[in-house]
Amino acid sequence: MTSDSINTYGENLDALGASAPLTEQQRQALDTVDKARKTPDVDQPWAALGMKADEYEAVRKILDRRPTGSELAMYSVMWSEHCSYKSSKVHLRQFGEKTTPAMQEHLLVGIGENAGVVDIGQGWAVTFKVESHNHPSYVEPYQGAATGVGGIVRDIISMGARPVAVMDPLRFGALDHPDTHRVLPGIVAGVGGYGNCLGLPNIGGEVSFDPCYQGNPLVNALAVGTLRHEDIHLANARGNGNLVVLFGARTGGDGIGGASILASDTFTEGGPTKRPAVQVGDPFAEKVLIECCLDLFKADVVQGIQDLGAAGLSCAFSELASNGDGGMLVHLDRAPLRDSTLAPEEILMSESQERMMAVVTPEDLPGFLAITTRWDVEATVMGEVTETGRLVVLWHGETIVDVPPRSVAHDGPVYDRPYARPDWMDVRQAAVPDLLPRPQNDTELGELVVTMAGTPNLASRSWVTDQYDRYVQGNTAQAMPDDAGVLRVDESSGLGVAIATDCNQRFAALDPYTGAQLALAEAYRNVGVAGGRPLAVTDCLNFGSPEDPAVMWQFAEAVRGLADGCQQLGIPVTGGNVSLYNQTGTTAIHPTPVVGVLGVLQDVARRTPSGWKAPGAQLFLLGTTRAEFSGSEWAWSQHEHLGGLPPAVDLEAERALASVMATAADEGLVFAAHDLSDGGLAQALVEASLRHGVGASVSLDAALERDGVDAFTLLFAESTARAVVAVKPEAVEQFTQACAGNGVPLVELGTTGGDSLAVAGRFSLTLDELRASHEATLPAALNA
Amino acid sequence: MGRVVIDVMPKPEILDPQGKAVVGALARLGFAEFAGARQGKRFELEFEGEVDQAVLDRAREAAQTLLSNPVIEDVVAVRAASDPE
Amino acid sequence: MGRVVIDVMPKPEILDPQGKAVVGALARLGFAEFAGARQGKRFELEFEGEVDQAVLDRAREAAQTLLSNPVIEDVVAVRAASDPE
Amino acid sequence: MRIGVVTFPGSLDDRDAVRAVRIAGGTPVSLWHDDADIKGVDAVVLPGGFSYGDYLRCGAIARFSPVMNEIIRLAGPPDQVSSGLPVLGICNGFQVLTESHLLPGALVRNEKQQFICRDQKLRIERTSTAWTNGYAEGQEIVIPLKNGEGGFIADESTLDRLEGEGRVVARYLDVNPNGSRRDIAGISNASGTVVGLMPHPEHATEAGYGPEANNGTDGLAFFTSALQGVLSA
Ligand SMILES: Nc1ncnc2c1ncn2[C@@H]1O[C@H](COP(=O)(O)OP(=O)(O)O)[C@@H](O)[C@H]1O
Ligand SMILES: [Mg+2]
Repeated sequence: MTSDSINTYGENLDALGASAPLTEQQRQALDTVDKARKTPDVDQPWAALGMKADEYEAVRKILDRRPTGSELAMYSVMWSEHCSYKSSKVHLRQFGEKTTPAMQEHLLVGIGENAGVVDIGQGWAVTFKVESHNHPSYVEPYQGAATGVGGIVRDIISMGARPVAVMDPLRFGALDHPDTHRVLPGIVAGVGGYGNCLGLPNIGGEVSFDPCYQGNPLVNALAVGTLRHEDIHLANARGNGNLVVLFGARTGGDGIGGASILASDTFTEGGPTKRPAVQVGDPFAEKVLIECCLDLFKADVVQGIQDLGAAGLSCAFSELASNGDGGMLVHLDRAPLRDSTLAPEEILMSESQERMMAVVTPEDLPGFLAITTRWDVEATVMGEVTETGRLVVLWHGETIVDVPPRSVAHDGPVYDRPYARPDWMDVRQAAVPDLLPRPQNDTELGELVVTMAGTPNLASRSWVTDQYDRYVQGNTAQAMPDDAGVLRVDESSGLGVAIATDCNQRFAALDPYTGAQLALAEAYRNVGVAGGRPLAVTDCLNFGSPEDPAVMWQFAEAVRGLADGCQQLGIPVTGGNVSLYNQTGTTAIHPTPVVGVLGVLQDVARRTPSGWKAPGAQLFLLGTTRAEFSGSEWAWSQHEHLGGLPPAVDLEAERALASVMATAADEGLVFAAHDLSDGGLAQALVEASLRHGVGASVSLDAALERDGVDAFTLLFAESTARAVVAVKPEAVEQFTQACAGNGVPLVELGTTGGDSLAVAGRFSLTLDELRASHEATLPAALNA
Repeated sequence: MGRVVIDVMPKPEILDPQGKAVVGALARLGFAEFAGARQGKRFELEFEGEVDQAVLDRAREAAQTLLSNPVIEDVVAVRAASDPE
Repeated sequence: MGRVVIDVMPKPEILDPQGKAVVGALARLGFAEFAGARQGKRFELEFEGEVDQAVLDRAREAAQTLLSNPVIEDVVAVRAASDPE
Repeated sequence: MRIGVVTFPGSLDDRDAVRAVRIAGGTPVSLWHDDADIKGVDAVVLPGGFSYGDYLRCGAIARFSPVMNEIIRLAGPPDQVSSGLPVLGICNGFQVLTESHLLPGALVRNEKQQFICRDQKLRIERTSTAWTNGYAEGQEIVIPLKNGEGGFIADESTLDRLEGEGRVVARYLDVNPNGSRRDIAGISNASGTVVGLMPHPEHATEAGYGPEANNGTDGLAFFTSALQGVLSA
């Protein structure tokens, strides 16, 4: 269908953005396909657009001519690291290869779509995905973080799901570093400002401080959506003659080149245009877009919807076409603009927020437009699906793009970059923390418990999390500071999900393979302890420059570790995100593979919270403790030490622990359970006591004897697969048997109650002094 | 007591959702003749004494470091309260 | 294209938490000489044509009905963009 | 009993308010901002959220919607003693009510300049309203509070008048989270039909999904009160 034949939908002419014709001068200046054929030797700014010489050559080869300016814009942005995964692809394949048929049982949509979709039973499905917005958040903390939330939520909408929650794993430089004081408040306000305004409860996340993130904070954002099986939609452009409709916000000059320049190379000054360097989010527009999309799906007037994120229209056109019948004809000059001076190249690259693209049959168009009108959302028919196998973009009737869409969206360059374990790993791993000074007596041990409760990485996060709405939508069964966020999905049955995200970057720095598995293990444990049965994984892999063989090695190892770990636990990676070039100068961040695990609860009313509410519960420690201090919070916070080998991973033990805890939740055996991670047993006892102001009296003796360790080790080592559990007195027998049946070691610790944390024969700490330490740190640093 | 007025506006090329909302509301209320709107901030700082050039320079410094976000906003005016714009 | 500028400030007798926060931040950044601060809004409305008295009257009407809340705010100025304050 | 819940573009807690009405035993009726027809409901809830993004001022743009024109008409002048349509404005709904001048005062940016979400303790001070007659006078409850612009302000004479006429419906206890004058969390019109409240009773109507305190259902009586009030009217 041409621009003439579209007039057959006469009453909908409003949807055809009309634009003033080109002046003769503009027409002369336009770089058309025709012109590209006639002027093969024009110098093109491929390097400034972040392309390598051989990549540019590859484009010329695909097209059998030089690309037009618009084509170059599309290829450069779509072939950037951020969009093409060119350095990571060869490794990421393992996630697919290591997914067994058994693991696919619950997978309705796997890796490769906007977000994976998992079957949680009763006809319900959940989609979830985590993504990074690191560099933009460094440049403009509030807007960078806000638009990060906005972007991941659009991925969820495009699957046909209603977004129901967000989470935000965040990493900053040292708490006392001035730049942390610049970026943290803005990032937190941005996550909250956008998420709160969308009406999405924030149900968890992370806040971690480490000097390696100074100059490169990590802002990862996770979104969760729910849908019925039959509501799943995939974004592709099928059906010759179907219409391609752009709707939502107008296109402005935001983030032009952002995808390639911000995310593929370290920052360059200025850039070619004086367009805004940052995108500003409009959460209200996105909220309206959510409701509008849900109505469109419900009315069944769309074939598919694609979100516009990185690479904007370039990405949407080429991916929709490439995933569908392979052809598309677009009239780019119809795009409604916020800035009428934008050139076609810029329109193609713009990353303006709050936009979506739908494929609509001509018959459905009136129904489609009725809904967008009701929501006061601007919609424009940009073109149509064709069977030509070409993506053709016209600008005032002139052809400015004519490419095979697959070559843009999927057949970008793939690099198997050299990687090598750096020699300094030997030094790092040899520097064990065994000789660091330790508390000399029980008094010092007690003092250390208080001090540790207030280190930047262990202190209360409520300065951050109190800025997030956790109640909206009315389905939040559990959120911060519990181990996992728990959401009700089905109001009648109580069916729901538990989600946690984790990563200890110090472990990953000591050994990226193990570190990635430890991140997986911790998120899995948090979900398990809450009573969820783990089902699926999403991940956000934050690393330095892939051009550095040492970083590339860290990346390869982390992916291999995560893929192996998922295979062993039997839960697939359903999607995620890679963020490379996270470094300040030549110094890369610690490898930071953030892992999100999703589990299912048949009835969220049976979840297990992390803190005990009442006296009289029997406390048990599950798992075994070894002298594992490398990468621990104690070694780092008290001695600034980072060396040795991270704690051993035991995924079978994690699985057994989660299984016991799922049984305990189902059968109502326990009041509370808190996993052990950063800060070890001491920190878990402190947090669980402070949660509701109910203390505990414990004796370490049985555990010390069984594990053959000293009290300091029992309290502060970070051995994995452990949890503290408050068992109902009448269920002790049954719980003990469940542990025995699953091979989970258990040892009695004591009972809950009182207003202190008392360790028999050693020390007693009032909850007041613990609370003072735990709660003072962030406000003292950030309110200054 | 002197007073310095500082005007801060969103950069013209930056999306201004507030301005967009204002235009929409104006149109609905029958003020459709105002086809564009932008919303910025106006600060009034109080100073003990006369407002002279030195004070204005300090105020501009404050405007640029604290009162505006140079990534998305411009300081469009810094003046004594009695001065013309 | 004409432009009307509208300035809206919190009423002097009304507590202005933003202004209070600004004073605190100014002091912390070493701008302690500014002992008081108030934060208001500045609107710029675009109008197709000349800004004459009739347009200004309409703008003032918009300012009073929509752009300000008379309970807590005063419209302190409505003027053509080129006019003095 | 049919209770209308208005959805403005940007409303967020409308579905929660609908659920709360249903849990209380009423029949929720969804009302649309652009439609002046309020479908003959017996009472209306203006829910929380960010209507029109809360751009300009919170509630300012929503106040001019067709549905609000009708609600303003039916609610009657704020000082009249005979009762009009019962209206509960929660959070953003409270802001809409003050912008509509159905209630005096205004809500401004939190003193600490940050959005805050917390389980908030309140004391119910006026029970002779359409929305609080199910509480005991002086009853202390805990319901969620979540707002960025929840500081209630009015000039001293208005505050004195509100106090004098017993129109302070609820006051913050322990912590004043947003700098509200005289710890005011909610107020009513003279007749007690129109109530504005900053914290969120609709998020405390179902055990397990509200605050930890008291089973998390301390907010339910706002909705059962309305059913009572309407029944006895
Ligand atoms: N940025 C954040 N956003 C929301 N919740 C957070 C954030 N950071 C931490 N939390 C929450 O605070 C609690 C404590 O965090 P953390 O100690 O990292 O948990 P864990 O060690 O169990 O993974 C958890 O409930 C976590 O989800
Ligand atoms: Mg945990």
